[in-house]
Amino acid sequence: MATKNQTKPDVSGRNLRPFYASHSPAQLKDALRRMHLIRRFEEMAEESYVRGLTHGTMHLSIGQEASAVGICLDLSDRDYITSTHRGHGHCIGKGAEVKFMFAEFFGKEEGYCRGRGGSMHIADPATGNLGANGIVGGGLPLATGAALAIKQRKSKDVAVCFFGDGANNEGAFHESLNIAAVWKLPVIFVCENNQYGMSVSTVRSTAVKDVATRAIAYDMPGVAVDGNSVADVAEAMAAATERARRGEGPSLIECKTYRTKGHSRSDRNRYRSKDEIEDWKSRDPIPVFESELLSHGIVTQAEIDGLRAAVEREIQDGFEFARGGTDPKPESLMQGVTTTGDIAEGIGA
Amino acid sequence: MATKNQTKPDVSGRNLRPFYASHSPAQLKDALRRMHLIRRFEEMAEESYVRGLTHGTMHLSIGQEASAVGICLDLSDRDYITSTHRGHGHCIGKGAEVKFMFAEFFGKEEGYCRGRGGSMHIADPATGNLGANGIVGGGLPLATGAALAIKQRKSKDVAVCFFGDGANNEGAFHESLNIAAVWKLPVIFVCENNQYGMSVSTVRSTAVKDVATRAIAYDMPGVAVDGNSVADVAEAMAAATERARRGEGPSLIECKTYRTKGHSRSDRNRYRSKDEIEDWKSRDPIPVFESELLSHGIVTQAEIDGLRAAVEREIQDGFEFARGGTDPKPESLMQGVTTTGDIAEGIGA
Amino acid sequence: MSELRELSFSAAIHEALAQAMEADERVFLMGEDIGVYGGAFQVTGDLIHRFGEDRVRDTPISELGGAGVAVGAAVAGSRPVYEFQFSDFSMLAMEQIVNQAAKMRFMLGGKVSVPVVFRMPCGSGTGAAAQHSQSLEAWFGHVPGLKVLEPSTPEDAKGMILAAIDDPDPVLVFEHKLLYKIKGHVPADMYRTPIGKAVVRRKGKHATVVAAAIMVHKALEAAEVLAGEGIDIEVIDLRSIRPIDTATIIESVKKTSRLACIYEGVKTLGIGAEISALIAESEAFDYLDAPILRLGGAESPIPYSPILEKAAVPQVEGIVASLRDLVQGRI
Amino acid sequence: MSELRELSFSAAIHEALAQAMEADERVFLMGEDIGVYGGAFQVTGDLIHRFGEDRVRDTPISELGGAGVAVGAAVAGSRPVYEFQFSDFSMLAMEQIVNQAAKMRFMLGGKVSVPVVFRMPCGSGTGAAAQHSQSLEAWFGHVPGLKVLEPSTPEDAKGMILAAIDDPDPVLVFEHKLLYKIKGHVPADMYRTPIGKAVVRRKGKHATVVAAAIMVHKALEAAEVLAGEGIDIEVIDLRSIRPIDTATIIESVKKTSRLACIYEGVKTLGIGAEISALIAESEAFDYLDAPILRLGGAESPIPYSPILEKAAVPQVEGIVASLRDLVQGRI
Ligand SMILES: Cc1ncc(C[n+]2csc(CCOP(=O)(O)OP(=O)(O)O)c2C)c(N)n1
Ligand SMILES: Cc1ncc(C[n+]2csc(CCOP(=O)(O)OP(=O)(O)O)c2C)c(N)n1
Ligand SMILES: [Mg+2]
Ligand SMILES: [Mg+2]
Repeated sequence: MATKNQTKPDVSGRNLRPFYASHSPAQLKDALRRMHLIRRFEEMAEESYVRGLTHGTMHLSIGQEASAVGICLDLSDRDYITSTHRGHGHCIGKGAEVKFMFAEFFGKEEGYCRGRGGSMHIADPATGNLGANGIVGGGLPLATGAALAIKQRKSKDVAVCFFGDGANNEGAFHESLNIAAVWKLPVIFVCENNQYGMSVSTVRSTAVKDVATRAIAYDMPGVAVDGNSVADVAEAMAAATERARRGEGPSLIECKTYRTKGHSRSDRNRYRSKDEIEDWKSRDPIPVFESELLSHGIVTQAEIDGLRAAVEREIQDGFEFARGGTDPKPESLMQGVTTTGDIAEGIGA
Repeated sequence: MATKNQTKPDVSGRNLRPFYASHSPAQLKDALRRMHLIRRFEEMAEESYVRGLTHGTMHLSIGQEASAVGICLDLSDRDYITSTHRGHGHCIGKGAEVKFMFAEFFGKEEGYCRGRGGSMHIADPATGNLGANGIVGGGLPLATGAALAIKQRKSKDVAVCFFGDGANNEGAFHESLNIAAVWKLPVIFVCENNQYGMSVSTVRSTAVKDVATRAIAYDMPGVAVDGNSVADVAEAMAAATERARRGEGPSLIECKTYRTKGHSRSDRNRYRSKDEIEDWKSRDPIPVFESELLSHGIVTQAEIDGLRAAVEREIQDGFEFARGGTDPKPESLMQGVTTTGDIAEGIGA
Repeated sequence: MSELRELSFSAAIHEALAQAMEADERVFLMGEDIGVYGGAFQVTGDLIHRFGEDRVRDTPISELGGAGVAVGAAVAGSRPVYEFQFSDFSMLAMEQIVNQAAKMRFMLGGKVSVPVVFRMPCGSGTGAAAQHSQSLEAWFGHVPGLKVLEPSTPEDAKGMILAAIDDPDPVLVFEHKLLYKIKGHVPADMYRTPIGKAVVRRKGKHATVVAAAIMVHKALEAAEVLAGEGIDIEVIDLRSIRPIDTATIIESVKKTSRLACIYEGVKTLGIGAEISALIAESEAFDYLDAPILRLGGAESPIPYSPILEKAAVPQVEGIVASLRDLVQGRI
Repeated sequence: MSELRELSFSAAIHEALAQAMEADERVFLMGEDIGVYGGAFQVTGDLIHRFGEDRVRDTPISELGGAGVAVGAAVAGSRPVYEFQFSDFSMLAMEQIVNQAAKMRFMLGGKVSVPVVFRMPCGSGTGAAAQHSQSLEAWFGHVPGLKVLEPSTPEDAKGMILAAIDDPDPVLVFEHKLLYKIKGHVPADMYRTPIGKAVVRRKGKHATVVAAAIMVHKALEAAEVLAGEGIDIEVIDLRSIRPIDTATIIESVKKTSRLACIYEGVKTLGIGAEISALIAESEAFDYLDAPILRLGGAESPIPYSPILEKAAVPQVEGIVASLRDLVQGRI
């Protein structure tokens, strides 16, 4: 797997792996900060459900933060991502502000989608995030199309498509990867394999052990990495991004990970064992990352504590901001249905 | 590739390959007869267009007879096939009578579909032929479902799905092969790779060289064979059928072949060269098969001539039968829309 | 005894599926998470434990393939009941439902039948937003070869599922998600609700309301309110979207001379358009004393915000006001 | 000079595509066999030679992916025109057209627009049978967020394609296959036909006919025949299925007091149902002197047999007879 091969010794003189060698302490701390921000955002989101502040459903990615952050870390606002129903991590990873995400949860005008989308559709075009998606696999053709637009305007940006193991059995997966490969589009397909599509394990749904194996069917590179290791994910992503920016086409990255929470609010966890959940919890990506950073002397415990405190403030402030948001007026229902309607109402595209 | 390993010497003492060793001279002659019948049927069908006897469009499989016959040869009427828009060969290979096929072409009540379906929908449920299909890839889930029904009734039959190289880029291909593999269904996916999906070559449409490679994505056996050799096709089919009847699940067979005629009536052949067409014509499956049969002393030239004469009579009689068929009455339009309607009209299911 | 039986709408469907599977071993279920999970709306529930994995099949997330496999199995002699987790996802399977299942019998000259059932959880009100809240019955009502049902009561839910499974043609049953929890009388035996028959849920003389699924309940609520004002509304539960029971509606309109169609699907080209057109071209036209009122879903996707979501579909207050205007000649 | 220009319907679309691509390099074409093959109906023709493979993209046979790639490219700043080889195949892409393209702007709070165009060759009459002959415009007319056009003349075909490409929202243009060869006047400049405006093709006083695409021509033929009998029919070309120009229809019906809707799509829940309902709920209701007539496609798939195929859609003789009955009060 090709990667930036800068290496430099850490405090104890050991050579650092490419991920640590190629990122500044500031970048690495920010990566950790984002992981905490995702974690706390989702814990708070869950709490607001319990407190009846939001309706509908929601899908938490607790335990999957490493793939969201590892993939998005080196992307710019001009690179696109398409996300999934389990998209809070991708959204924050790509640079969204939690206050506007909370506002969306609470169905407020201040929300990223003016309260029209909710958890399953949070998007932030300003940071290149084309949105979560309520349709499993729905983002696959969209990301491929965004990559085509990138290629057409001859820029060096990339499009990233997050999707789940369950989505890899949708026809959209096959058609999108084939088109991307035949047209050599700058798109990176990131499968977050958390072992289950809702209640169905990959063993029962998918004819191959590794989704990455399916890259062979499109003659594109496919790698399976430890999705709970930011370093593993980021290094695989670096290789895929370089390939895409060189104009050599798409790649498939499979991040093996796990959601420690249920699929959604209504999940009774009948399809998996406590032991399995505990086992994965013991490989929680956040402590794993922290201990690596500490052992390399890139960050101190004091810095971690400070960073967590800052995250906590951001969460609380964001939550309060959202609680105080504005409810949409029923008369505004038709806004955004078409541009014609909007222009008629004088709000424009 | 596993096959029946009976071998026996031919006239010149050479050991015969499994296909010849495992089939009686009568069976082999019938295979040749069917290939001639397909060829002549399509030549006659084309002629009837020129003479304005049929309307709509039609897709000829001239040059592809070996795969149709090689696949269907050892199937019983209880084994299912789903066919394609280019399905005349499959239909005859599975045992249909040309007179009812001509009648369907001419839109007559005597036709297999009472003139409702035409060339693109000819079916013959009585021989297990669930029908041609106007939708590329449309038969993939259907054959998979038929295989599920077979498994549910615990019989040893198989379902065969014919599809083209173009269809292998449809989402239905991916979803069907995955489901068939996960559920170990007795279905054999037969890709007739004639190098083009209409005007688009596999090089421009398909990210891999061999469609058979895609079997890896479903952990099923995949083989690419010379689709112009009945023996190659039939031996691959024997292995796949045995596997399916043993309950071990699906297989993918890719028959490399070529249509020497245009895609359909409107084709101007702008996308391929005369040389390419001539080159493939020089490997016409019918002469190839005949010379093998002759060299093995399985059939004499006189027998071939006799068999061709019989085919000619069958074609002429079938054509005349169809010309004299009955036109549907406009009042009968609603028949077959639903069983309720039919029962109301007293024709029943 | 069975007179006293009360079941929820979802329990009624569950009972229908269980009885059909008991009675005919060709009947089986397919869908996403219908096994140990019990279905997204807990309709299949424990059936996997009663009938096993072969007859309660969790499919991969592959709607086109899954629905198509059901169609193929039906043609080949099985009796599949395919559950779309949300009917919105049927868009991925339109090809197999409409190009294949609906047309196969006709295209093949009547030589095959396609006894497949599609269960279609539909409707808004759960905060699931634009891609999980649609009411698409009008699309399928436009397709010859399909039968389309929409129960409003637990009794009909059971009877329609059993009728659909018996039927040799492809049948879609739209189940409004907000109805799953309502309770009602459900006979214990294996009865069928006839396909293509509407039913008058409330007799009245001043206006006829035609509604389906949850809108039947809203219409009945509105009728109660109006009864207090001396306005007497007849409420027809359409029950079958294809075929439509025109006769029952014509008869009612001839009596009341006023017609309102109330439906949750998008107003334009929704089921109310067809009901209105059927009456406007019928002998009942001459009996009409007022324009034909349509209250349908807004011309927008379903929004997430509960305030906007409510505004996007007909609500009781609005229905009451509109019916009052209709009867008092203000429309 | 340009007054005298005559082009075929397909040449008019070809010209619109070429002019749009000349004017804006973001505009490009996608579809199956639209390159060297020139398109199944030879509409894109030589464009690949003029604009190259990057802007005239032959896609693999992957409608869901292809249409979805077009949607994604549109959101990201390109201007795709996706050709479905037959609109029947759009069933494979309903998810991307309806769940994604149509709803994205709304779901995202108006923060994006989706300027994608889908070209939809439709209709029967070519002997292509049930899976290649459908008229599905009513489905898309039921979907908020989409715009749906249906030209009947070469002039409108060009103007609608140009208007669709300019429009920031997803637009579907239904092109009836039997119209591709008809000829008519087509201005040379880059004009746009306004979206959402119907047009009166023939003035008359005894009855209003609303039709679209090929049915406009059949209606005009029928009107000619009836003119000989002193029956004077007004023919409105609907042109836009979503949004619908209700005002133009209401105005005409107020004048003629009689309405007939003629369409090729399946009658039940087809576009005529909506036209009828729009009038029956409007102020024009009080002006109606007769039931609203609907002549739509048969409640069957399109058969292969030419005899049956003819019987499955409205033909001139039948239209003449029905309109005569309508005007002479026999309906
Ligand atoms: C097309 C479609 N089918 C089914 C669903 C219902 N559904 C929502 S999430 C989900 C599981 C998806 O599994 P996976 O892709 O692995 O993502 P994960 O939930 O594990 O993150 C299902 C079945 C849907 N939203 N869209
Ligand atoms: C879903 C769908 N897309 C497109 C078409 C139009 N079409 C008919 S045949 C064909 C080419 C199919 O290629 P292939 O699968 O290789 O079969 P072949 O024609 O080569 O036998 C196309 C594009 C169709 N009938 N159905
Ligand atoms: Mg998963
Ligand atoms: Mg081919």
